[in-house]
Formats: sequence, structure tokens, C-alpha cells
Amino acid sequence: MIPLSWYLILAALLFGIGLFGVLARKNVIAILLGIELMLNAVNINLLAFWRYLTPGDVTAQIFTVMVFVVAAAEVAVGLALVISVWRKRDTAYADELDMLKW
Amino acid sequence: MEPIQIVFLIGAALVLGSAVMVVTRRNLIHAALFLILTLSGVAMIFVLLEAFYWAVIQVVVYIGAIAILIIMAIMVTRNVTGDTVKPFNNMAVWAAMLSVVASGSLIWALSYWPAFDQTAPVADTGEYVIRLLGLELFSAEGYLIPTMIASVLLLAALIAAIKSAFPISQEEE
Amino acid sequence: MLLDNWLFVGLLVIVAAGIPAIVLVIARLLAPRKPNDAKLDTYECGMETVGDTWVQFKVQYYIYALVFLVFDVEIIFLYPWAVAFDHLDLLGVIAGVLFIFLLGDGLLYAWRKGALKWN
Amino acid sequence: MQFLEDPVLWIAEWLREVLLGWGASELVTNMTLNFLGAFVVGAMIMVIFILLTWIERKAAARFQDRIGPNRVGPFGLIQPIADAVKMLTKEDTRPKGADVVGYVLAPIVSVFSVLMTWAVVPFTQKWIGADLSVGVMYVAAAGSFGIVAVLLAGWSSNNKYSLIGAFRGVAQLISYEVPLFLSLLVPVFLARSMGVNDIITSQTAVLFAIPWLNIPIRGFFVLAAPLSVVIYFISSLAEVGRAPFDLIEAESELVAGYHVEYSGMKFGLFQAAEFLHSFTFAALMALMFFGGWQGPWVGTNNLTGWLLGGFYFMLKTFFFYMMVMWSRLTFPRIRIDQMMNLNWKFMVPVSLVLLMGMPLIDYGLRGQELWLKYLVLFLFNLIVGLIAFAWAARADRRVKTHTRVRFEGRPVAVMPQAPAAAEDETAG
Repeated sequence: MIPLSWYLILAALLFGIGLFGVLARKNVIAILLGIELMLNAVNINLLAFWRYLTPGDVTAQIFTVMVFVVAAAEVAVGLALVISVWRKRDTAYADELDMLKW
Repeated sequence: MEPIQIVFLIGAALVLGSAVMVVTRRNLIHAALFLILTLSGVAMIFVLLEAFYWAVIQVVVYIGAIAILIIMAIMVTRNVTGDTVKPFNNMAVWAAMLSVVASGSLIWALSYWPAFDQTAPVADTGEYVIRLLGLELFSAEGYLIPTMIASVLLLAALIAAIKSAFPISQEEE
Repeated sequence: MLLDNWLFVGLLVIVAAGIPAIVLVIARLLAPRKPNDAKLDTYECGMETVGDTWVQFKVQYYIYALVFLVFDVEIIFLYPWAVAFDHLDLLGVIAGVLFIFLLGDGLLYAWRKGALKWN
Repeated sequence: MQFLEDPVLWIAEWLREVLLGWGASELVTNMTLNFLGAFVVGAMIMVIFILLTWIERKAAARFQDRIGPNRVGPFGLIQPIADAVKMLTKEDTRPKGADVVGYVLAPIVSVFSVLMTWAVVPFTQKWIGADLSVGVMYVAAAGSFGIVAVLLAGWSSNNKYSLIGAFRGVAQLISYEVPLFLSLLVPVFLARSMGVNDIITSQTAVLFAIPWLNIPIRGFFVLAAPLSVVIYFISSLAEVGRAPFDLIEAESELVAGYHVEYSGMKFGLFQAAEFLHSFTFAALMALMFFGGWQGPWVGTNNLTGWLLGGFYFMLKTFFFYMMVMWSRLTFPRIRIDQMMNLNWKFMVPVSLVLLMGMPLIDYGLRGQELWLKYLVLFLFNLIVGLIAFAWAARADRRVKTHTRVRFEGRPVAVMPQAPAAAEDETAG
């Protein structure tokens, strides 16, 4: 049997890798990739808690649904923004996007 | 070591290895392809967790839709594959340290939790769970309002995305 | 145990990836290999390739993917709804229908906006 | 257990005893048996592919008033073997600048995606690889890898044509996945289960028996949702990417779509994936809407159980495969804008209307007789279909797609001193 700790450690490591991607990458789409990794780590955690702590109750799975919905909405809007910015400014690098800064 | 543990370790190695590649690859398309590998690994982990519905949904939604969308966006915004520019900003070292600290402290904090080394209780994880999920999602005692809010959120996301990515307004018929 | 069912799936992953891989290996062993410059050139109806391969694409493709993504996520809700249908009360049924209706709304918006038009 | 009762289970039991007798542990035995099962399924599908190429060539020939392959072996039956040998010994070029890993991986992923589907397909009542509780969604998940393969092939070839072809192909595949998923939701809804075998067994319910003859009419889901079957069939044609929806390949515009640069066996694998995809969709149609292995005199646990069940399933599957081939060889290719319109402005709205109406009817008739429910659902499908077709025909008349284009003041290649009538000649 696999103890709960294995899943939690895996999720924590995946979260850390995702966090690194978000903080260190320059390209906006690469940052979005990092966010996807972090959301996946969250999902692993939620489902591990469901299986090990409350298998008779699906509340954790409802949270997973919401994570999926948020991930989809975030990707859809985020990428649309990237495309729209790219058309105006011809760039997709986070540190060159300074329209709101002066 | 039990066989199921070996399967888990293979899955975890797949997830972590390809996740590292996702955040370090210079070519964004390669990064996105490694993301697909990571997502498959996560689906495998879900199977081990007996969250079967989520394993297949992971493939359908994440690989079949989100990863495809990301690859398409990379290809639409040309010149961003980043073969020439360095992929990281100047803060990369600090970011690496911060993420090591973040995951390390997460694991450290969790290890004091009494349920940390719990093993899985016996439970019915078959069709019963899906039926319960459908019931909870669509009943007033359950989570009907979050479901409806999620639906409205998706509608809003669709409208916002089309509005911003598709500026030409051409009315039809 | 339910995981036993998935053992078959896991092994089929190996088989399903292995069969085409083995076929490719056999082809590699049998097939002749005499590459030359003209053969390895990018195929473009006999012309020399001009410029970079990464041509820019229309946003149109992206819009379809977007609408597809939203439908895909809503399917997460609809399949459990269909499975649990016998146990739902009237409110749950109406809510599901309303859910599909909202889904159709998004499609209608994209339609009216002209985003679904191929040009 | 007798051999004739169920040969597969009999062999499995025998193998298990042999392996356990050799001192293998329970786990190793289980693994070996499952692996053998997976291998048999995979190998059988590949053998069916070889058979399909023969059927394809023979049927296409008959449709076009030719004879087809008839030299190699009786009726040309050995032709596919000759084809396979040719494919294997053909030179396999890899274009300059191709992304090596992606280029090799794409055809493998393409075949992988099809073979994975067959894990949940029940050939007879008992012969099913894995009776998953999420069977239908599993099928959808396995199909998702096909899109990745298309994108991977198009991108890694380092060719403009293949990249454009891949983009078009992905746009088509993901568009038609929406009505596909929505129409697969209908059998799940009618059976209240996602398991493939559950869906089949819930189609065994007897609606009524024909008087005097005492032949029971079973509630195949095609009777409750004929319009969904139509939508499923059209979108599966498009998912496979064969004519009339072969814009992915579009020989005359994009040379060959996403697999321009592929040759030899790698191309052969794409071909295999395409053929098997059609076959898989035909099988799924038989399973989801036409009762799978159900049929007259199918017993439960005897010779007729597996023999007739497997026979019915294959009969239905090959029938629908013939229908796929029939439409491929009959209809001309449609334009890409027409294809997208057909999907987003016709099939998706219609399936949404169906999905809104059918649950309400079902809820309203909760606790009523089954045949009444089926009758009302059938009529609802019929009415929705009629209205939708009438509306589509009207909309089609309003939008003039065939306006004559006149080239005025533009240099057109006209012969000097041509007759006056030649001015009205238009390019199309």
C-alpha cells in the first residue's frame, strides 16, 4: 500500500517546480505552463485527501471540478490576452509588457 | 517493495522529470509537449488514487483541450518559441531558491501532521462515486449554486476570450 | 479490486505503443537507406523552400479551440449528471437543462460575433 | 468448464493453472495473463487492419466499376501481405530540419490512440479487456491522443504544408469532437451508466413482443435517439478525416496535409490509424446504439453466447464500416467553411436541443412504461430533426454560396479575337 505521504510529497515537489516556472520564465505562455503544473499539484492533493481521508464523501471531488473549471477559464482568457497583446506589441515576454507602467 | 509502489514511483518520476523539462526547455513547443507527458503521468497517479473519472477527465480536458490550446497559442504568436532569447529572467536563482524553500517547508509542515502516513481505507470507488458526484453537483442540498456559478464563469471566460482575441466585430445574418 | 481492471489498461499501453514501435524497427532493418540532398529536402511541389516554416496562423483556429475547451469542461458536469439522473429531483433536472442552455448561450454569442465564420 | 462453453476463459484458466504449477506467484500469473490478453487484443486489431485494406480496395473497386486486386491469391486475398512487405521495404526518408523525436513519435502515438480504445470494447458478453466504470469517457480520452499525434506530425516535419495541414486538421478534429461527445452522452444518459457493458445490457430491456410470433423487440438506443445516431455517424466520419470530410488530407490543396513528409512504414502507420479509427467508430456505433453483441438467440453462458454474440458484434461493426466506406466513395468533399458551419451551426445546436429535451421528457415519464418512453423520445427526435433540417434548408437557400464570379477589368487569359461568348466564361 502507498501511504498518503508519498502523494503529498509528490504534489509538493510538483508545486515547487511549477512555482519556479512561474517566477523564473520570461515568456507569458511559459508562465501559464507553470501555473498548469501548480494546479495539477493541487488536484493530486485534493484527490489524495479524498481517497485517504473521506472516501465516502465527494466534497474533495467538487473542489477538483472547480479547479478544472478555473484552469480552463484561466487558460482561455490568459492565452486570448497573450494573443491580443502580441498583435499590438509583437511581444510575449512578461518584462516587456509595460503598458500599464509609466 | 510492493509492485504498486513501484508503479507509483515510475509515475512520480515521469511527472517530476517531465515537469522539470517543462520549466527549463528553451523551445516552448518542446515545453508544451513535455507538459503533455506530465499530464499523462498525473492521470496515472489519479488511477493509482482510484479516482478513475478524474484520470480520464485529466486526459480529455488537459491533454485533449488545454495542452492543444497552449500549443496552438504558441504557434499563433510566432517568434516566441524563444530559441534565441534566454528563457529565464535575472531572478531565476532567487526563484529556484524560493521554490525549494516553498516545497521543502510544505513537506516539513505536513510531516508533523498525524495523518501523514495514513494508508487508504477500503472504499467503493466505482460507479457509485460518479453517481454521488452527479447528485451532489446538481442538488440543492449539495453544490448546485457553485455548479451554476461555474457554468456562468465558463460562459464569461468564453465571451471575454473571444472578445479580446477576436477584435473584428462582424455581425452575421 | 477495481485497480485490477486498470492493470489491463496499463499493459495495453505497453502493447499499443510497442506494436507500432516494433513495426518501425522492422522497417528500419529491412528498408534501404540511401539519403541524398534532394531526397531530404523539404517537400514543396518541387520548389525551393522560402523563408521560415513557422508561418503565422489565423486566430480563427484558436477560436475553435476555445469554444471546444469550454464545451469540454462542461462535459465534466454533464456525464455525472446523466449517470445520476434517476436520483435527481425536479430542481436537479431543471438545473442540468439550464446548464446546457447556458452552454448554448456561449455558442450563440460566438455565432453572433461572427467568430465561427471561416474566412 | 468445457472448452466449447467459453474457449477464451478456458484457455485463461488452463494457463493460470500451468503458470501456478510452475511456481509463479499470483501476481506474476495475473500480469502474464493480462499482458497476453492485451497482446491478443492489439494483435487482433492489427490483423483486422490488414483485412480492412483488402476490403477497402475491393469495395472501392466495385463502387468504381473495377475488379480490384485479384492476382495475388484467391480474390486477391494475399494482396495486403504484399502491400505490407512493400511498405516495410520502402525507403524511409526524414526531411532536413525535422524534429527527430517528434517525427518518429507521431505515427506511434497515432496508432496508440486507436489501439487504446479497444480496452473497453466487449466482443461478447464476457470477452472484454477491462470493464471500466468510466468506459465512455475512457474512449474519449483515448481519442484525445490522436489530436496530439496530428499536431506533433505537422509541427515536427518542418514543412509549411504539413504545419498548415495539421492546424486545419486539429481545427476539424476538435470541432467535431463536440457533437461526438454530446451524442455519446445520450446512451450514457439512457443507460444511466458509463460502463460499456452496462450500456449494452440496458439495451436488452424488452419494449414489446410482436404478437403471434412472440419475437421480442429490444430497446436498442437507436430507437430512442435516432437523431443522435445520425449526429454521431456524421461527426465520427469527420473525426476519422475521410471523405467527405478529408480536408485534413486535401490532396489538391495541401498535398497531403500533416503527413506530407512521411514515407515508408511511418506513412503506413498513419494509414493504419486512419483505417482502424473508422473501424473503431463503427464498433462504438454498434455498441452504443445498436446493442453490441445483442441479437436473437444470444444465450448467456454457452456456445451460442460467445459464438453468436461475437458474430453479431462483428456483423454490426462491419455493416457500419461499409456505411463509412459507402459515404466516402459517394459524396464529394465539402469546403472547409461549409464543414465548420455544418458542425457549429447545425450539429452542435441540434445536439444541445436534444440534450435539453430528452431529460425533460424522461423526467416527465418517470415510472411510466418503457415502450411509452421510447415512443415519445423517438417522436421528439423525429420532430427536432425535421425542424432542424427544414430550417437548415431555408438558411442554405438564403445564403447564396454559388454566386457567379465575373472578372471585369482584370486580365484573364483569353485568346485574342476570341468569339464574344468567351467573355462570359468565368473561372468558377
